[in-house]
Amino acid sequence: MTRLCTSVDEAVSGIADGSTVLIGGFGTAGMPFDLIEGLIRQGARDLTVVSNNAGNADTGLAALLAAGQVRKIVCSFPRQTDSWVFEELYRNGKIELEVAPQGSLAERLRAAGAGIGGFYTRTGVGTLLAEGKETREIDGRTYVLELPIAADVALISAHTADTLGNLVYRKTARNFAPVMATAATTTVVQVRHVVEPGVLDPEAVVTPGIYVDRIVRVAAVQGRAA
Amino acid sequence: MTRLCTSVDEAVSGIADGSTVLIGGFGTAGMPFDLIEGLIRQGARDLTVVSNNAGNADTGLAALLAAGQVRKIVCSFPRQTDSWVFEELYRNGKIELEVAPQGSLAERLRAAGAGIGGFYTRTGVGTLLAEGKETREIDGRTYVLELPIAADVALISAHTADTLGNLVYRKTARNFAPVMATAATTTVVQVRHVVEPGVLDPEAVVTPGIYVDRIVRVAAVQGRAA
Amino acid sequence: MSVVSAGVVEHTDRGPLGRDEMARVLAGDIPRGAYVNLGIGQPTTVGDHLPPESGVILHTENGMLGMGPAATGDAIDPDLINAGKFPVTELPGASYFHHADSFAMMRGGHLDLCVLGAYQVSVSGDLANWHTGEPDAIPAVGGAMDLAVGAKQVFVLMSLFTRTGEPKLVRECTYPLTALRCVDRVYTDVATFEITGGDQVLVRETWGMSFHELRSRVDVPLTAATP
Amino acid sequence: MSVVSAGVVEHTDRGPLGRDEMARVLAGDIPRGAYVNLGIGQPTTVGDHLPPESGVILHTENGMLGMGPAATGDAIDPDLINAGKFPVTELPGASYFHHADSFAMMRGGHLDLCVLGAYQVSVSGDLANWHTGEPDAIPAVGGAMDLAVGAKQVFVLMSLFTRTGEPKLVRECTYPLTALRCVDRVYTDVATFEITGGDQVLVRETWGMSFHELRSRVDVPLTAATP
Repeated sequence: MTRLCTSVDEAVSGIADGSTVLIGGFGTAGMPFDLIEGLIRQGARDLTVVSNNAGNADTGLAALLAAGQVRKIVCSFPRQTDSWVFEELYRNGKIELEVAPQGSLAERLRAAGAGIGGFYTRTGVGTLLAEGKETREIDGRTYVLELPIAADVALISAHTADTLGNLVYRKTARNFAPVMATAATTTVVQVRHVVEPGVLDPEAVVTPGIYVDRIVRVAAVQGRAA
Repeated sequence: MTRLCTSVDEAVSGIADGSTVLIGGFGTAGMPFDLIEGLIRQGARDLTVVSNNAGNADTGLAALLAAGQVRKIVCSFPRQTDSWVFEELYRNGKIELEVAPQGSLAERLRAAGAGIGGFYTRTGVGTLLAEGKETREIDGRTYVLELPIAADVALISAHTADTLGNLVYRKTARNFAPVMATAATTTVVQVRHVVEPGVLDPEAVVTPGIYVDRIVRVAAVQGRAA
Repeated sequence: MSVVSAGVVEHTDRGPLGRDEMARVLAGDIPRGAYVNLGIGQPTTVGDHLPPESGVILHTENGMLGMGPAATGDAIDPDLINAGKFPVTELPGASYFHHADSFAMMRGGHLDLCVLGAYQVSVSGDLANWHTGEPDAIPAVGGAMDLAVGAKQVFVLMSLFTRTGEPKLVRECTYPLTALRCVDRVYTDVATFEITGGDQVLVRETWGMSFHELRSRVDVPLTAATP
Repeated sequence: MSVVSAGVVEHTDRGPLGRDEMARVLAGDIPRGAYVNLGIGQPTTVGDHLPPESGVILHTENGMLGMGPAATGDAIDPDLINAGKFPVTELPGASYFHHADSFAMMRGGHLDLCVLGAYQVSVSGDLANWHTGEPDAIPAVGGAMDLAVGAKQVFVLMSLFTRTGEPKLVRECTYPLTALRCVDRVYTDVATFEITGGDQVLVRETWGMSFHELRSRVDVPLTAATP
């Protein structure tokens, strides 16, 4: 059942040290800034974070990294011009990095949510990122076996939720959130708006409430994605 | 590029003998009746049809079976009380049957559309439907390897299309259509309404036009899903 | 009215449950707010015993959460059906999705519970419910295998005996299997069972039959639930 | 202005192409109505040369088809960005989808074309564009590997020589690979190449350099395109 939380701190409560935490967003679009700030206050350490990037500038995921709470990051693109927090930690050996092709990252999250034990993809065949991974010929083509990424917690952002946890997003801020919501034991969502059941168009719900455990409404911040 | 056809016959033209044809619908909901009638007129034979059921009563897929155009059917549930056309063909050895768990059928179609060479699922492990299929232990659980189902043609039904081929569906008539649209070389869609680009809400498009090759508008029929 | 013997609640002063009563007993054990899939046939009737205040949200594998009761009259819409292909309705807060998403939901372990019919259930929770195994039977599995492996809990709803009196709770299934070690509870007309994964099945409650009589009629080691 | 020699169109009366001209040449070869993904960096500029009447529909891997030009002023929306994280706009007929759906579209072979930058391309069409291989480089792949294996055609847009004059069209890539045998065409400042899968690379056109001069500067067997 989906719980509507009255504060960000309530929404992120109980995240244990050593957890695997999925963090939505592509760059800053769809990044759950308020939940990350809550996680920094909450203080869980030794985290493995899965997110497309490794933080931008000094807020959001970058602030979580700076707080020293993250042991390892799994992402596709940690090398952005404003990923200086990550870069310093990485160069000083203070954070582990696993790079995955962006599509394999998304599909591995989906697999975890869909009960798929593993899948064969052509992405990465013959490259450094397939080293140590099993390959296989299927129908004359070579594929690499990728395994699911399941997590303890997903922190994501959506535009509007109803009180049953059904979610809709806004434009490209949708990105990883719907698959991450399916791959975590506990999915926590920050939203701009909360409405009663029946307000969202059932044909247009992107994440059904079954995937959502906690919702918290946050204020809109100028120039920042919800 | 998506082509708006002026007739059902144009929409189903060129389907070759021996083709694998995906036919949308769950029972009669979402079944592309007009396209199937077109396929009967068009006359392609020796078809392999992939559809959830094996036809109901004497229309739609059942009529295609009765016309003797189908060599083999791949489905999850051929045993409905009104699947008499299939039953007679089957008992007389005039049609081949491959039964697949409904979820594996849907996922195999998705895999074909998503470039997945194969995937491991727990569904079917230890049952007749996994016989002859490879199994594997992953993380202490047994999985069976399932392979993609790619097709030459998909015949599906949607509610509204724009002229770029973007589709929305109606209620549970959506069912297999979105995954089938991704798994076929040529996807043909019958729709109730055609609108200009920009009319459909970009957040609510279910099948992006990239998956759609031909659209044809058909009249609504009383008591029958679009 | 109820007699407690060896820990089992025994309702021996009345006959076995009717089909509607069986559905009601099972419905009473569904947790508030659970996401539930009701299999086609008898399991569908469990929905009649889930009032709105239960907060239970019904999933139908043909692509919907928030399914409402059967549709009648003008509410019948050929685009809105359940897994048994009967017209149903939509509740506020419903959502639609395609088949791959619907089965990802099932297979990914997100449904709290599914209710299935059965030909046989074994001591270890193996389920046989899709194929009689007769040579001329047309095999048809639908979503049964996906539900059986995917739902967090699997409740079976069935009569305990066949028409010819054979028990359907067995040491080993003789019918073709749907899934291994997947059943958690079995709700029947004469007793409710809990599959524990051991070599015994727990009896929670009986109707029209004592625990001892039940033991004599079922070729499976039965234990009384501790009260 | 153009000289045809050995089948290659040679524009030797002018210098190599500028970055904008390279993008324009490539854009001119994109078929009408194609679904195209433009990689981050220089490939993005190809979009400036695709007028609405081209009917080309742009995909961005962060979840959108029907992407419009860069957003400016009040049209900037932090929720609407391209793969390079720059604000963009939405065209009529656009659609949004999540990352797994977006990459399923790429990996499933549905995009007609993608345009990527490169460190190196080999005779057989191997692509190296994600990692310099230097020990202290932070590896970052993004969606490059998915695009390279998934798009029906891969066009590379790059300068032919490094700043130190090393050709980037090579017999074997020395940089870490992005994907094997995936590149179809290479658009550079001095020539346009076609990878045929054989042991020769086809030269279609040159700028500021003759076919013979090109041959002497690139350590790869080159053939003239048949006119």
